[in-house]
Amino acid sequence: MIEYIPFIAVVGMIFIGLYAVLFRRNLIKIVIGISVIESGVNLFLITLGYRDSGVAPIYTSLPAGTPSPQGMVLPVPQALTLTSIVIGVAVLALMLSLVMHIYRKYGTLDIRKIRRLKE
Amino acid sequence: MFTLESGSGFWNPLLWILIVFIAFLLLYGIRGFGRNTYKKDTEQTKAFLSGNKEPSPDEMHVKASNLYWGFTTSLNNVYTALRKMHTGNTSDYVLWFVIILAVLFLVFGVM
Amino acid sequence: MTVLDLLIEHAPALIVAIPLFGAFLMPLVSRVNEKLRNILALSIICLTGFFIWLLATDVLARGPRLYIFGAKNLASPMVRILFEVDSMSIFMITITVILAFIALVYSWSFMKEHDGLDKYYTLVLLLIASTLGMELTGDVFNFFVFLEISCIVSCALIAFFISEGEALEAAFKYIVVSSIGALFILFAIGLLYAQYDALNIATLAQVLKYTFLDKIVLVLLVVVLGMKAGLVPMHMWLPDSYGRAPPSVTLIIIGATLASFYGVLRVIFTLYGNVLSNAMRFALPVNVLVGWILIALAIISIIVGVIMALVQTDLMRLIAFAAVAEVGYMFLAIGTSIAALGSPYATTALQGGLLHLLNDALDIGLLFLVAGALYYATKKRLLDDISGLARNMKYTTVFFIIGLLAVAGMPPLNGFASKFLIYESVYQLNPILSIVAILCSILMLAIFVKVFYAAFLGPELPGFKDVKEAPRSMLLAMGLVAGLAIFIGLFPNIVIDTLVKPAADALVNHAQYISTVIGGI
Amino acid sequence: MEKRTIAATLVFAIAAVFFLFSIFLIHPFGKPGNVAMDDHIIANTQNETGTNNAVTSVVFDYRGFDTLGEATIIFAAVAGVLMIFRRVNP
Amino acid sequence: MNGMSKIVKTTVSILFPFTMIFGLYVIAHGHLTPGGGFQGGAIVASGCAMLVIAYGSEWVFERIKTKRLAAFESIGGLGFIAVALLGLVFSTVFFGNFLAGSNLLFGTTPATGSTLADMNTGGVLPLMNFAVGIKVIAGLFVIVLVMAYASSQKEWNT
Repeated sequence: MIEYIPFIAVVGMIFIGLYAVLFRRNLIKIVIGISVIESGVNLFLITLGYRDSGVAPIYTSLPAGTPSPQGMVLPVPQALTLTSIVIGVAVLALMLSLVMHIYRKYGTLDIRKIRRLKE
Repeated sequence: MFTLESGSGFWNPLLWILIVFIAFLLLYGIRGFGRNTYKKDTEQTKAFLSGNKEPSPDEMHVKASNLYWGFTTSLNNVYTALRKMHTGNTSDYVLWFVIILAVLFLVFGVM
Repeated sequence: MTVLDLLIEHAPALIVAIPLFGAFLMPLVSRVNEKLRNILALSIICLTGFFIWLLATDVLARGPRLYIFGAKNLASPMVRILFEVDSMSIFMITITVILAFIALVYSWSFMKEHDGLDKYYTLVLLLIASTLGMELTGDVFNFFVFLEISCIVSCALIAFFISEGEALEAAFKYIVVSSIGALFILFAIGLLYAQYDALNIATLAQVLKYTFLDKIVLVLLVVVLGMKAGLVPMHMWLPDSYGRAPPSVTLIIIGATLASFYGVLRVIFTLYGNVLSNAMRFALPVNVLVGWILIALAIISIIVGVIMALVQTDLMRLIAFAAVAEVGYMFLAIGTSIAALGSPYATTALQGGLLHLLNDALDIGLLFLVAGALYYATKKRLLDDISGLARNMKYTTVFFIIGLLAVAGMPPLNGFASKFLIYESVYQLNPILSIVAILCSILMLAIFVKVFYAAFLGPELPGFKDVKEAPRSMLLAMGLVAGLAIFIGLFPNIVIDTLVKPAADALVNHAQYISTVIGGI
Repeated sequence: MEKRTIAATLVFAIAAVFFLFSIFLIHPFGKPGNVAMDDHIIANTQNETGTNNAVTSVVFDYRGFDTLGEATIIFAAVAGVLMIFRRVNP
Repeated sequence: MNGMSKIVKTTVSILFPFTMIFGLYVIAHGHLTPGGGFQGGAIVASGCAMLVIAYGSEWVFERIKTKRLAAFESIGGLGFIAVALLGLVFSTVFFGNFLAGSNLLFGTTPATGSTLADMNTGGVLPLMNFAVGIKVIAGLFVIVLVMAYASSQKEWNT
């Protein structure tokens, strides 16, 4: 159980974010919810790549006595997380600017009132 | 070469065009029988609605949403349900996604 | 090694790199001259089309091609990103580039009056590049990256008419729904990576064992990609965004949506190809389960799409609901071919579905172009407000009739050829499904006859006395699509033999997809 | 409670249960099972790419195309934000 | 927004060059130490965001043309894709690392195992880091600036 706690945190974060998207009514809170989901997924990727007592996979001034591949954490999930973080930034920027504009046009941030497009 | 086989039937556009062309010729021939009674610029060609003069175009305009009135009224229950489904609320869009996700999780988890 | 060989060898990378390069160049060029910018965009698409043609001739003749980024040869653990181009990818990128070309020709006069066009052309090129990337890539994470690009870019393009609040609303809905979807895809990729330490589709397909995690991954991928393709009841973003995006962009967004549909095909047929044909649960083969789930969703899509389209008052929204129904037809066909995997009519169903994919893009695209022309001429969106336009817009009327007949599946247009294959094969699986599909197709005809009556026939309203015919470039774009529709309708066999049949074979033959990578080490 | 809240809570709970159940089937934290690809990268980053930093070598060399996509995403976001905040002529 | 108090402005003025230097250091040493183009670019861009907060978005918006920033971003992107295309020319594959092991610029192959930092390694990676760095600095800065300016204006458009 104890070694699954990071994964449980991942699922917790994903579903906290999903809760915000499903049950909150403020657009900003929905955006925050999506951001939290994204952090959860990033945490998931990073968690997958950890090796017990591993160091960063960088050879510059490596601590002496580190076994070469076994003592280092996996590099691929870190690269994927980096990509995913940048994607998150882009999505966040676009969503927030849309929210700003929607507030100008509709005069409200309540998701139940922003539904001129229906049926 | 132009025949589309489906395993149980076939479809040939060229054959179809040929048949339509023959039908058109036949119809054109039949149409020719009625031509001699038609006279231009007489009362015959004027449009009347129930014996009255034709109203102006604005009043004649049947709006698109009034078409198929009978169909939509008879399916009123279906439309009410579907309108209720399309709320336009973003949270509901995500909720439908999660519903399908949960249902398929259940189906695949049990199977 | 001739120059041609060299070009063909690097074509997969260049097909994505050239539009990207053009997109990066666009802000610089549009500071110089506006006409130059339009010409640059068009010529970039033409160049991409040329490379696609080169690649297509080679792949269709000689089988799948690999392109490894950053190395000449494959190495044992698949660390590098691969592009794997088989006939299915060729089929998809051909459709995408045709749609892109038509959209750019159409935008030449349609977008003329608007400002912010340098951003518009940049985003359009990015959307094309990302769609092409999704269709060519052989790496799951790369697929996710391109999916996210297409999501962000589509969102920005949907919001192009920023002075309308509805466009912003549609864009916001689109980005919320698709970014959540994309995050779930990333989670699924994480699960795959955790189990097999690979991101390559072929490697994963070889080692996939259908454990519980793999089931979760399958559900996540199919549901998210199905949502992005517009399956009911996850379709609600689609009418919003199609209805509010500029019609020229809608054409390319249809391409991106079809790329998601291609993702569903790739996941089911290739990634889970081994599992599909071998695994059994409780005496029920997996393919029957997956196939019937898709069929159920597809039938709901067809019915809901058609019924909702009937009562729409906004023309573009109406066409968008028709597009939902058309997506339903495609899913019906592939669901049938999955459920009946191995039987002779499964192949027919798959071919019908793929041909319908092409036809759907053309027909719905044509209708959107016509709707855009009406909007351009009258500045009205609602059907109630327009009437009697056939008097002044003769060519547009003709193109609308072609689109109407094609989308309703009337012979001899292209919609009939694919729907014919779908009806015939679905009938052998279950006659009721086929009858429902035919009835909904008839209803579709009724809907568009109503639109035809409301918009083109009827009395001439006083406001539309001096409505002008659409400009020449828009007519040219519509004419191109209409010509393609008639051509495919008259000679379906040519398209089926050259493009659709190899694509269907490549999809079913997942062993070849895997061995192209694994055997190359 | 509204009907929507009940339905949402129900499906939310089902999805959460399946996610929670699935993560316990992954390898435990800190003990990745299958590491052939990553060990290959760590072992070869210095002689193949000439880089001490394995993460950078993955980001820019082994999976450089992803990074191109990532750069494209920032570019797209900038174009999108500038387009959304453009001035519209009345 | 008219900017914050004098204390904040002075502090930011002092801190800003250091943030810049640190960010550029992270970009330049991306192939040797943790970091790289994205991280360093984000650091520099957050320094610029600090400037926007302290001095007010209008003050910065008047002095820096967003069009020019966007052009810089384009140039960064073009540089990145150009390096990748140079790989196509010199090592016959897209994204080929044609400089690694060539003993030219950044071409030294480091010794295997733990080594000291040597700037002259990494092949095309430092070049890509620089291109991405320029791109991220310009991109994030322009996003922050435009959004801050738009939210400070009463009437932005229409």
